[in-house]
Amino acid sequence: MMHTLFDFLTFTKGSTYLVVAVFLIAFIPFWLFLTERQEKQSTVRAKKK
Amino acid sequence: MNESPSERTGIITPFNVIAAVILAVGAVIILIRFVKGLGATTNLTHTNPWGLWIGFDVMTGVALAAGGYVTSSAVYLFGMKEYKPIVRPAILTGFLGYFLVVVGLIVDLGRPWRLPYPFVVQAGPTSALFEIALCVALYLTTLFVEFTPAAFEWLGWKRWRKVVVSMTVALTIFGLLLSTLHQSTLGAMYLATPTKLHPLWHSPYIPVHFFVSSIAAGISMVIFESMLSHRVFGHLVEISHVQFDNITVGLAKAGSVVLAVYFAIKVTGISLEDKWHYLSTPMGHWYLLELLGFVLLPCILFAVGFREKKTGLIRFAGAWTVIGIILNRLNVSIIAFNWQLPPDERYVPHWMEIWVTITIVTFGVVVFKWIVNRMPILYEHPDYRGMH
Amino acid sequence: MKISRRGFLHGMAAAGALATGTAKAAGHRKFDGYPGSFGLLHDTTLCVGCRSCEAACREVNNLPPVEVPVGDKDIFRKKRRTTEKAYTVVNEYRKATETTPAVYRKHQCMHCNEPCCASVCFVKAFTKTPEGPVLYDPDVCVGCRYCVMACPYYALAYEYDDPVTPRVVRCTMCYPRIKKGLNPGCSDACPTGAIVFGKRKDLIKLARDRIARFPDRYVDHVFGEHEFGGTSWLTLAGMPFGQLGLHDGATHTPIPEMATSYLSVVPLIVTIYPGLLLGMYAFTKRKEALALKEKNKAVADTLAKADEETKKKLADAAARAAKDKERAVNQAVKKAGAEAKKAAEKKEDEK
Amino acid sequence: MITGKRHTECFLLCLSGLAFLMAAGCEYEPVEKERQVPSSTIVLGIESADGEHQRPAVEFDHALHVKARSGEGCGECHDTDDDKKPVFNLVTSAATDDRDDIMDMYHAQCIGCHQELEEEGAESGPSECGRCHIEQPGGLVVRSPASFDYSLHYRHVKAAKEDCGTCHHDKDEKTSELRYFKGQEKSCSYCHGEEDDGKKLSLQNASHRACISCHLDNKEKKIETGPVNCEGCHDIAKIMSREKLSEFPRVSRNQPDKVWLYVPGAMSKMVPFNHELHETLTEFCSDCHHRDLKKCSECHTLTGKEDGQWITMNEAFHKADASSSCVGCHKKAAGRRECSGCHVSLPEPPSESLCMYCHSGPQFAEKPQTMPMPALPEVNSEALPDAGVDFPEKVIIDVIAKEYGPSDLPHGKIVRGLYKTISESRAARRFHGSTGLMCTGCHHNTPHGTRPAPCRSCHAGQGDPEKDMPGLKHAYHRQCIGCHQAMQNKAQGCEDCHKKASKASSKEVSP
Repeated sequence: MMHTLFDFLTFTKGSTYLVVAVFLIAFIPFWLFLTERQEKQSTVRAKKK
Repeated sequence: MNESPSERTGIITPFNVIAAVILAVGAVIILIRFVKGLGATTNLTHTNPWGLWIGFDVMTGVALAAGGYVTSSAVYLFGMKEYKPIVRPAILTGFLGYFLVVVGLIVDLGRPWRLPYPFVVQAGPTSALFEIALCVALYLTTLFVEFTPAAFEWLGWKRWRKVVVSMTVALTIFGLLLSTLHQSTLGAMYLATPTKLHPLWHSPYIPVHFFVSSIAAGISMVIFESMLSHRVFGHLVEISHVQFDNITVGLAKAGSVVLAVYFAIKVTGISLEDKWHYLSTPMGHWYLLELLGFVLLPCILFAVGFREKKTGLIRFAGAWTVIGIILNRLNVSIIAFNWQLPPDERYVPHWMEIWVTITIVTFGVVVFKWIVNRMPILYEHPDYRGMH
Repeated sequence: MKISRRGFLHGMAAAGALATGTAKAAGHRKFDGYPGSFGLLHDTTLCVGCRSCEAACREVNNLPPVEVPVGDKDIFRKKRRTTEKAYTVVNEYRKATETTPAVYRKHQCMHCNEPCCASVCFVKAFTKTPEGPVLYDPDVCVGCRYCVMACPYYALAYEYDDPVTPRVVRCTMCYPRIKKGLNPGCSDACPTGAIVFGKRKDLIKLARDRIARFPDRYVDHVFGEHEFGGTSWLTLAGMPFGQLGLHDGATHTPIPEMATSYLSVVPLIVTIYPGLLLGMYAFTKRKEALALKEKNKAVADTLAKADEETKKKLADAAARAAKDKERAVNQAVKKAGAEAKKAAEKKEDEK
Repeated sequence: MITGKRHTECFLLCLSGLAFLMAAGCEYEPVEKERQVPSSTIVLGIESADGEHQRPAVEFDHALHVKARSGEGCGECHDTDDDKKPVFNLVTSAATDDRDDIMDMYHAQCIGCHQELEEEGAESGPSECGRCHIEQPGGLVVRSPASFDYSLHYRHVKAAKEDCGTCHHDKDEKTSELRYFKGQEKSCSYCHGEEDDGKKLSLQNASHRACISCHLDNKEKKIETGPVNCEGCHDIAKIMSREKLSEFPRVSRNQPDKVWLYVPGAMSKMVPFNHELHETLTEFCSDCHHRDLKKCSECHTLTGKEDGQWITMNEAFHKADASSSCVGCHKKAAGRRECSGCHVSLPEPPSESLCMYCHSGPQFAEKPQTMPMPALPEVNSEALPDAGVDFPEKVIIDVIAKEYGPSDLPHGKIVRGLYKTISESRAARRFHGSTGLMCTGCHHNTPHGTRPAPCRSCHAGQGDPEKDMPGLKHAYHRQCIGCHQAMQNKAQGCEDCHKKASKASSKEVSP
């Protein structure tokens, strides 16, 4: 049970830092997964030419 | 290419001599500071715990080092390829800038050797300073990595260079993200002092003020710094004067717009809290001087310079804006801070503080010179022409 | 060294232990501070400016004794503030007149319920104890002095002359003594009981009661009940608090709330930027790609056009050639026929 | 010789340096003393709508002009009524109230006159703008209201040969003309207020007209009379130095000597009120009665009436911070330096036991036709006991002597001082019942006549924050210093009562 706003802020702000860090890192594999095929196709197209 | 006149004429040049003197004395002062404590070298008091070293070296330093993220994101994210030639010098200035910020911090901190504590010992996530420390640490690394290609080209490590260059976009995005955060949070630090900072400068908008002004600072710094390096290292520059002037003019357009926006949000901030009546007070006049003389005026100068394609005027406006940003940061951190206290309780920097600040800046210039004289900063390395 | 016990994000860990309550701890939630925490009430109408509290404070904190002897009023000619050698100072805010006595106020760390110093510290060196005092931990302090700079009461001091182990120094509300069940040094020393130690809630009642009983002696306000979220030190006065070096009409919003307000934008930026910027990047890239395609197409078309024309030319040429040939053949046939006829007529004539 | 010179130089240098430091050290507070403008100077200047003056206001030295034109008579500047008598209206309150018209009027009057005189070659005043409209820091006109107290009133009664109609008049509702109504005299302010519509004059114009013209007439008739210039009535020094009759009959306006204060419907005991006595304690009727001389209860009913600005009877009599309520006035009296020592520590509201000091009469739902005259007994203070165990001359307080030595309290001296004050004041005697109550000033909660218990019997150790009961040390210091502060006794420092002790003795002696 928290009694001061300060404790509450420490908890929320701290945990939020961890959460966003996770998201920030997770974004890279996500982007790669998203664009993987597209990259391939473009390279294929390039080969055809 | 690696041969430069300054070296040909040997180590004894007026610049080197002056720099050497400044650095020598500075080193002694810094030594005193670490042996006898802050009290011996600064005018810091319990009432004014932050002086020139925070107000200038950190606050202003960070703002003026904004050129790196501004130019790199312009070129690599928004595809303004024509500005490519200024990215590397900008990134180098940025990197050095942040490096000097850390140096200044180390001199100012009570126990600098504990600098990593917030990350390895105990975190204070509610503090704006925690966020800034985190961002600056990461961004310094980012800038370093962004800078390495130049070094690798100089050293001729092709494979390493390739790896880094492939990460350019990711690095740029990360850099822009971090810069947005800590540039604005520097302002947010003063949200904690509603009773001490003059109402005209203290505003819920202050983080935005700081961020937007940092963009203006970045652009003006690039104009300013590129002008200087073209004066000093003209022999290294290979892009034509026409191309260089076009870049300057383009920057002027951007600078004008950013300053206009900055001016707008500043005024909006006043209206937001109905602080008009403060404008008629002495502090208000000082504020107006900053707002009209160092935001609106350069904004107009940039605009005119862009319309008339007057690079001279633009460069002047650039320098003027830089002064304006310095003034703003000093206002927030020193001049408008504790404004309500009687004169004998206000802070005036000690000459040693000023000297150390000058020392740090000089140190930066020397390193910049050294690097520019060796690495492909102002010119493209022949082996990699037209790549990346 | 305590550090070994601590780990990264110790702060969150600590808060995490309290996570049971956090389900309720939403934005709308009001925090009332630790129940039964202690406080001190300073009644400036009873203070006679003898500075016994200063002397006692220095004694219990093992600080050098007061330079100017207790009771010497000359010291009030200059306004003083707390330093690393004086955790508390008494200042004179109104000179004595023929009819009215002088007004003094004791100043020291107010021990906020929501400490500003704690919220700005990036190593969480400050903690608000359930007993009331705000404690400082020199073992983690990096010496950035943001706390000293941010304190709205100018109550914190710093050891500028110590090059190796400089500390932030301030009144500790005599935490060790409280733990021992003793009163803070100053409240014990006060000759007129102008400093009362007790449960904060009781002290507020006490203060209100005094205001009710002596309406023309007090300003109807207890400073520190709500200012910036409230403080452990409460002040009663017979004149406006603004004239006592305190904030008149200060907001009730805790400074930590204002100071951290912007930090809630940080996670947004971190989560939105990558997507947004990559989007923009992709956008520019796409524009470039399109531009490239356009160019290629244009080239292809021109090429195709050129090639058509040449074909046509060839075809015509061929046709013309064929016609000439035919004509030539016919002429040849006719010629042959005529000659044959002649030859035949010649044959009949010989017979 | 030279060295000597050096030394003096150095010394002077140090001295100046020290002086500078001290100057820097001292808290500077703005000590701009407001320029005082004498009561005989009239500040002429009407602010425009936006509160602006085109030029600084003119400070018109009335006394100077009176002196300069004494031969001409007041009519030269002031308007005169039908029978050529000057009426002392302020010119600003003349026909128009349009700013420009008034301004023109002044300019015409002043400059015109000045120029005429100049042409005549007589000594004259300026006619250039800047010499009347002088730029200077705004001053404070020290002009106190003319105070027409009982003594002055009686002097006028005598002068008017008991003919009240000389000054007092009222409007006849039927004929709607002014005439005198015997026994219904009111104060001027009952009718004459701020406003001045040609017919009903403002208080200022009315009194100036009435008083000054009368005084002027007497002057002509060479009869000793009152002042005709500003400072005569409005200069505080003159007012204070005015001869005050020591003995003079009461203002007689058929008011009672003694009266029962009774409000219809009030259930509280009636209050016997000595009207006669209070007349001697006040300066004007309006100290209690506001404008007219009605009974309090006519406007201040149980629930309040509009005429009484909704102030209820209860508030009217008991409001502690009102100047004209009983309690308020008594409280003010008790706040005098010589009383404040004890009274400053009396909490608000006072304990119920005090009600009976006033509410000592009978209690009726309906006021009976016949009531006995209220009896207000004269209380005489009983003599002090002889010094002894029950009334110690000196008390040595050393129960808690530690770093400070014992303090000997001049008990006898203090008590005799208070006794003198009380026994000299009728009200004090009345309300302290007897000198016995005096002791409770310090020995609070001690029944009268019993020997006070030692302070420490209640004020033990650290005291009790719950009940706001100070500990022994706190009790002593608060009682003594608090009283000394209130009574402006200079003994307020530590060393004034007890010396720093070398060897602390803590022998128990009952204080």
